[in-house]
Amino acid sequence: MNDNPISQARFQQKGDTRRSARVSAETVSTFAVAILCVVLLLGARFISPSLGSWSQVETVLVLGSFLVVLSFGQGLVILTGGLDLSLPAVATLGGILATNWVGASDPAAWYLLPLVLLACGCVGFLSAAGIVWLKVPPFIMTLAMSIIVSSLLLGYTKGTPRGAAPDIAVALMKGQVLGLPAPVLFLVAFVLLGWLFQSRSIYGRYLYAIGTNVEAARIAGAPVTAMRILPYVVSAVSAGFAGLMLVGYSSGATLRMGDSYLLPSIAAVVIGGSSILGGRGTFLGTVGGAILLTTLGTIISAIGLEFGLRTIIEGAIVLVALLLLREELFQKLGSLWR
Amino acid sequence: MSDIATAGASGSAPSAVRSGSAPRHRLWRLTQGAGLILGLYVLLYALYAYQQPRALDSYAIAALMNNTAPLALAAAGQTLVVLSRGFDLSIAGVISLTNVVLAVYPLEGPGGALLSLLVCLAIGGAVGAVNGWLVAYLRLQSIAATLATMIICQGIALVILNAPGGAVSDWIADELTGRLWGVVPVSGLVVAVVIGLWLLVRRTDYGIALYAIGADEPAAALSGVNVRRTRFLTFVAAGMLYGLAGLMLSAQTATGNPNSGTPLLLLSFAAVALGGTSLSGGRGGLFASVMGAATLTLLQKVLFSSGVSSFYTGLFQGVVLIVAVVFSGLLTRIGERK
Amino acid sequence: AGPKDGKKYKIYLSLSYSGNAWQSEAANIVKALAATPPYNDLVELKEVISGADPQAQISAYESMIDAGADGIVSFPISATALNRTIKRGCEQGVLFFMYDATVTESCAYNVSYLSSGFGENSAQALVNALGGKGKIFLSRGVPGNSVDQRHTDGAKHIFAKYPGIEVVSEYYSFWDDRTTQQETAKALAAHPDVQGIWAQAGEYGAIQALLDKGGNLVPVTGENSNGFRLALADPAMQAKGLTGVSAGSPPAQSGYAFKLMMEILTGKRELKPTNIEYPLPWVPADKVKLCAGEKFEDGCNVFPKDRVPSSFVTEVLNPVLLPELNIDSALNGTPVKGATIQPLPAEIVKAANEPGINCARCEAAKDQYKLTKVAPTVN
Amino acid sequence: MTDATGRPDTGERHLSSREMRAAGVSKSYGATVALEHADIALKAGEVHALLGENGAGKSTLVRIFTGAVIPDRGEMRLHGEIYAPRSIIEARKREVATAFQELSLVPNLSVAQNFLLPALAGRGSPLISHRHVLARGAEILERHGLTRIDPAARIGDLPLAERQRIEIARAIENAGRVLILDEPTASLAETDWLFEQIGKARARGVAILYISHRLAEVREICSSATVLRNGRSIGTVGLASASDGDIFEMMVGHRVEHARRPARAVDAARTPRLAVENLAGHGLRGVSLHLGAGEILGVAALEGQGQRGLFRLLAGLETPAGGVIRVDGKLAAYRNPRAALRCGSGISYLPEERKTEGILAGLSAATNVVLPLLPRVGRAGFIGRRDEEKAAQPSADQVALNPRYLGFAIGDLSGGNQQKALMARTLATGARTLLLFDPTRGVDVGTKESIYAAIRAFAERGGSVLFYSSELPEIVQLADRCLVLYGGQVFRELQGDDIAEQTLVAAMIGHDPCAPAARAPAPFATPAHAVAENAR
Ligand SMILES: Nc1ncnc2c1ncn2[C@@H]1O[C@H](COP(=O)(O)OP(=O)(O)OP(=O)(O)O)[C@@H](O)[C@H]1O
Ligand SMILES: Nc1ncnc2c1ncn2[C@@H]1O[C@H](COP(=O)(O)OP(=O)(O)OP(=O)(O)O)[C@@H](O)[C@H]1O
Ligand SMILES: O[C@@H]1[C@@H](O)[C@H](O)OC[C@H]1O
Ligand SMILES: [Mg+2]
Ligand SMILES: [Mg+2]
Repeated sequence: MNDNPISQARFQQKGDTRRSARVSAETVSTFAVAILCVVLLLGARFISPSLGSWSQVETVLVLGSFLVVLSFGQGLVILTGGLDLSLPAVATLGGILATNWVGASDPAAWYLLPLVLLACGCVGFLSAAGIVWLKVPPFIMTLAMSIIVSSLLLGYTKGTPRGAAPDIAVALMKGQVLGLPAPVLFLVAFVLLGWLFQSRSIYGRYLYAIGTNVEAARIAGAPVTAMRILPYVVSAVSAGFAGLMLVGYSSGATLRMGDSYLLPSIAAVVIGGSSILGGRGTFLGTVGGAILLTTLGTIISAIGLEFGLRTIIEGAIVLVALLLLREELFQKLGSLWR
Repeated sequence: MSDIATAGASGSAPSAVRSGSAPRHRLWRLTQGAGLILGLYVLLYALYAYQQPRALDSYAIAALMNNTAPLALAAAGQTLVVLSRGFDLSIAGVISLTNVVLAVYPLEGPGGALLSLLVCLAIGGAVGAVNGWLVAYLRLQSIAATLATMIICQGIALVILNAPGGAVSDWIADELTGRLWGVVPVSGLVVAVVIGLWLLVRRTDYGIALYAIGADEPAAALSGVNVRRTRFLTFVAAGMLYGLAGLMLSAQTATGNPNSGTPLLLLSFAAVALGGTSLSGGRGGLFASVMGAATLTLLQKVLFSSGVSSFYTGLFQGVVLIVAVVFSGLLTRIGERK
Repeated sequence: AGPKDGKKYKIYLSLSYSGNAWQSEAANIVKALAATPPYNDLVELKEVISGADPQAQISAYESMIDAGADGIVSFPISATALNRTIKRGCEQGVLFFMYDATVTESCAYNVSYLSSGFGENSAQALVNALGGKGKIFLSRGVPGNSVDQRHTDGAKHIFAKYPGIEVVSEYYSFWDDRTTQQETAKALAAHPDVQGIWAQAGEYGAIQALLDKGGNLVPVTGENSNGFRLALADPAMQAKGLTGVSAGSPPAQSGYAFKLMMEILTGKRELKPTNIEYPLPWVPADKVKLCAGEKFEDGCNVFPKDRVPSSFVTEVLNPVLLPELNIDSALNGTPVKGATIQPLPAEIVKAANEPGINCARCEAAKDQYKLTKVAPTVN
Repeated sequence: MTDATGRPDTGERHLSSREMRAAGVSKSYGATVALEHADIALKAGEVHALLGENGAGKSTLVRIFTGAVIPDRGEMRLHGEIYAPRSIIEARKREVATAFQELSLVPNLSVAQNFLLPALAGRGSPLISHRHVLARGAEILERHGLTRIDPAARIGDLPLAERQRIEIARAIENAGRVLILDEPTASLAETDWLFEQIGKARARGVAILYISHRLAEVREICSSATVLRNGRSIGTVGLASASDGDIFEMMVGHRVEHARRPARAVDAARTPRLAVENLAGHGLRGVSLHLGAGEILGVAALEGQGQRGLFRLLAGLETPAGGVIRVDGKLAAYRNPRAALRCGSGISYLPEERKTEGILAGLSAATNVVLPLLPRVGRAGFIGRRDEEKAAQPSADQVALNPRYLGFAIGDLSGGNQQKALMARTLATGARTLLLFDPTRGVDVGTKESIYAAIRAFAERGGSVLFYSSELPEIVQLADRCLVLYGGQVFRELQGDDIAEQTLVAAMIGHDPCAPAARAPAPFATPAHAVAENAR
């Protein structure tokens, strides 16, 4: 029947419009975030002449790198319809262990650091286990895990984290490679890998499938259990790594290192166009979200207003971003330009 | 309590089942309702009373109630939003905001108290309306929209009061934390009234609609339910409850603190989950969440009197949270199994 | 009141756990003192951590009172929220000793450096270092915290006198090195040409941010982290332009508070509830002196890099008030072998009124912000 | 214009005053034209069919009639007055109601509550009396001969068929003037109950719009039919005068011919691909069957005779309470579909509910097709759109799925194409045994033909197929052999040319020609349904 001219004609007309409508929805929202960042950066010049400079971009990228790494994991978890509230605690875990087990110039770092990440991974696995087998809602399981991990850390350090940052971590955050700050290059590499994993690997595909409809994915023969565990482990490992970066950046660990990143990590993902219900969103969007938030932070702090007003402005801009990046908006646009 | 009342208190759209399967029926109510959490609470209280004989004199009870009321009311509001399949982060902002307003503009005497009450409800209602508008009409994801409004409210709170201070009117501070005829704790009464209202609301068309949109929005819409209005009203009602929580918090601390709401944010979700309300909407109830909140505050007492090393209290809280949720989930599933 | 029929005094230590080294050092030395003879047989110490939530601390106090506490040593989370509970405790004969942060309830003892003018003195020192003019940052503590507010008011009172001083950026660093470093980095992006930084705890992060940027260092005033003091004394850093003074909040306050309370409980001292001032630590760059041993001896006031983390707060020891302690006590809460509790100097310094901070309905002194440590060298 | 029966508008005022007319109605979503130009007129007391391929615009028109979608252009008149509902409620006020294709019942509410949504509270007080609600619910069930259903039961606990009946009953309750049934039989195995209700409504003078892809039942109940193609109404015919061929041609644009597949004998000597011995649990009470290479084995049954259980057990979605499964002669104990795929020569399952168990809406059709074989598609774990589309191509061709669609989000495809994609998936897995549960539910003739062809070709290539169908003609056309399930057991097995609709119907209701007196239940269907309810 498909070779019937009439239906062919209809297929083309309908089909193609629908496809492009979709494509634009995803990519446009990613671009939109990027554009928003640039606009903010340039707009910043009006606040202070030395803003909008390359050096500010550098600062943004360095400070943003933590959030990007954290929201990569958060993004994967959200992609499967979950939520990871244990990120801050695990990041702290990573930082504390790195300083306690490894320390400054420890030759054993090459196998100790992987062990640190492994430990973090285990926490992620425990959360996943609770969610998959005990059927605890992700929100609660990860919340409980974070309470537990924090209290264990408190006990373990008796309140005073010791030790110094491993050289590798310091090099990663402070080093220079061919004239560029190492963290910036690292960020580029990480984004590339993250994108490959989420959008170009079979694992990414599975995660999208599960986030869309677990039951259908199971029936289709996807390795559902494994793929429901994976994001939490990855998320925990990347959180641990973020902890390592933080330690390298400020050459020392504190027990509240990760705290300030929880809500931003979620915000970055959502602003980046992902659905909190799972199944939709891209890592590039998330990166955009993270950079957007960091840029905002640097600019806000330069505004000479009292903290309260600054906070209001920050919230307002987040809101505006959300409104601008609404899915419907792009579908409307998508249909307008034809 | 009558059939309906329990069903009401317990939440889940009441579903009596043919007398044939009466046992299942009872189990169903138990699991769907506050039965489990109620049991846990009684158990903990017994333990507490055993360790701490003073626990039973009316002062201790009142003190505990005063301590519970703010979280209980906050959780009550959160429950409404969760039932409609949403998350509300603005809870932290609204409570801080009402608290600083009460501390900076204290209104003396019973009349002033009444006015203050209205102010709190107004503030909460207004923020709720904004959330409702953003989520129900502009279709923003609730977690994102309320994150933004939360930040903004925090900002406003800081503008009104940039450091702890101010004094809540004596009448509020004393009467709302006192006891009627030296026995009945007022804070307890306030919570009781809210539960009473809920029992009624549960039996209105709005109540049914709330559960309907939480479980299956498209179906509810095609069944003629006005989804947007229901969702909007839900956020408004929730906001008002946060306002009330703010009032009770102010009564207890008698002073203003621009960050006072923050600690209640995640706790409110923990309480909701402890009460067995499903975070994916459509199942659970307000009363159960109130009990969940009460359990969380009681837990502090029990852990204190059982002399757990303060480093590790978090460990216990986390574990209790998981165990309780696993249990209620288990029972629910048994209840649903044919 | 002696320990009733051989039973020990029930003492509770109630913390706000704010996560910085400061809090745990303060707690550790109390534990160490309680384990030092003769207190080890007199005292049964229990510690409770109440996060940053006043409600949790209220509940903790309630529990302690019901458990029949003799005394409560505490870092109060709020200056006013706890008052009602404290009042009830006093009525039941419980002694309340607050350290560092304070409460306005008059039946409690406040032991704090707050009235000792950290803000104004450090600000003046910075002004002097800058010769009365220059662009500066204010690195503050926790937004909406009264301690932070008091420090800042004092500082701004001074800066206001110098039109040449321009506060180009003011940000909150949550008394944490890492946050200070990040916030300072942000501010530097907008104002690379900053000439001085006035900081509260976390100051070492400000220096790291400056170093990250490459460029030169500038005068920095801050609190008492080991890292900061080492930096101040480091010739390389000085060559880059770093000067400043290390002052601010001493964790040692908790130990002082605890010993005062014990002396009252054991009847060695008569003292009605009042506000007691803890002297402001004051270590300008040229006064920084490395300690060879475990204690502050012959005027040394900072420890070697490999001995403690840079975030370690040095002013936890005090040769006069707390001779019993060494850094292990601060790091692990362990008593010093062979040490016994030494009596405190008889006289105490009464703290000035700080409305809303250490007294409820009271007037601030006219000379609230008078300088005690430095004199203006410019005007 | 001319109205439904082609008569000029003039005359018959009295009648036209009691009809529902739509003229030149159209609706587009962005650039997608859902409905281009539809004219239709429904007469009071008449059942009017709406026919068309998947995506022809039927549901859209329905949604417009019910106020769920607002048309871009066109005029509608109800009993003479302008009719332009802006919401479901407005439509109901005008006594127009629909039983939707994707059911519109709320799972966590009781049957009674669903009946009365959105206004459960009676006139007087804002408070709902639950007893009152239950009573009214019971009444309604009574009125539609559904007394076996408990008005207090949660919708979510009821089997699909009962849900569909309740959806229909609710629509009838609210439809004083116009009743719209969008594919009401999609999950009903027998039509008697439905037609009885339609009869009553018709008698009350309700105008009824009936949408179905099953021409047989359309002929049985409808007097005239309007055909939609590509969003245009291309005409209205009296069903008496039009042959199936004519109608199909109007729908698809070309003739479709049916040919029964010559039954092929499978030599019993070779070990069967799939052998099952008294499988029990999930509605089964000891079922044994064997499926040979190259064989197409049909399963016929009324709703809820255990067929669902049988397929889900074989697919590895449920675990049997008893009995053994052999694949290629070897004992098999797989616990999930993934394992089933890898078991022996492989077992692949096409699920029952396309929208909830089948498609992954947001993902491209290609991804949906290759999901089971991703590892084979990817290069060292990496994969791109192209790879997927290339890998999906062959099996897409087998079901004649237009390759253009491979790049679309499957959710945007019409149900027919969605179904083709899912069929392509089961083929793509490379499994030699297919379990197809109602493979052509709610898809149009053209799509059906493509799917049949694919199934036959697969069997020709030596593949084995076990399929259940709610449409007897389908079984008659496809099956080499047929099992009739009744009350969770294999009630009869039919070979080759014995597979005829009459025989099947008889067997499905437990009527055994050999032993007439034996266990032939008297009234049609009802007992079977009694079983159905308990079976689940
Ligand atoms: N929500 C929508 N967004 C965009 N296009 C739509 C939407 N709904 C329908 N369409 C378009 O309208 C066409 C007709 O859809 P409709 O559901 O009416 O088909 P149908 O005749 O009901 O098909 P079926 O027989 O499978 O039910 C679709 O093919 C699609 O192109
Ligand atoms: N976002 C969209 N863009 C374009 N078309 C869409 C979109 N969503 C749905 N459609 C179209 O709307 C129709 C959905 O209609 P509906 O689901 O009622 O029936 P169907 O899926 O077409 O077929 P079936 O009767 O088998 O269910 C599909 O034909 C699909 O092509
Ligand atoms: O007084 C402050 C103290 O409370 C905080 O913990 O550390 C920094 C000090 O300024
Ligand atoms: Mg349709
Ligand atoms: Mg359809």
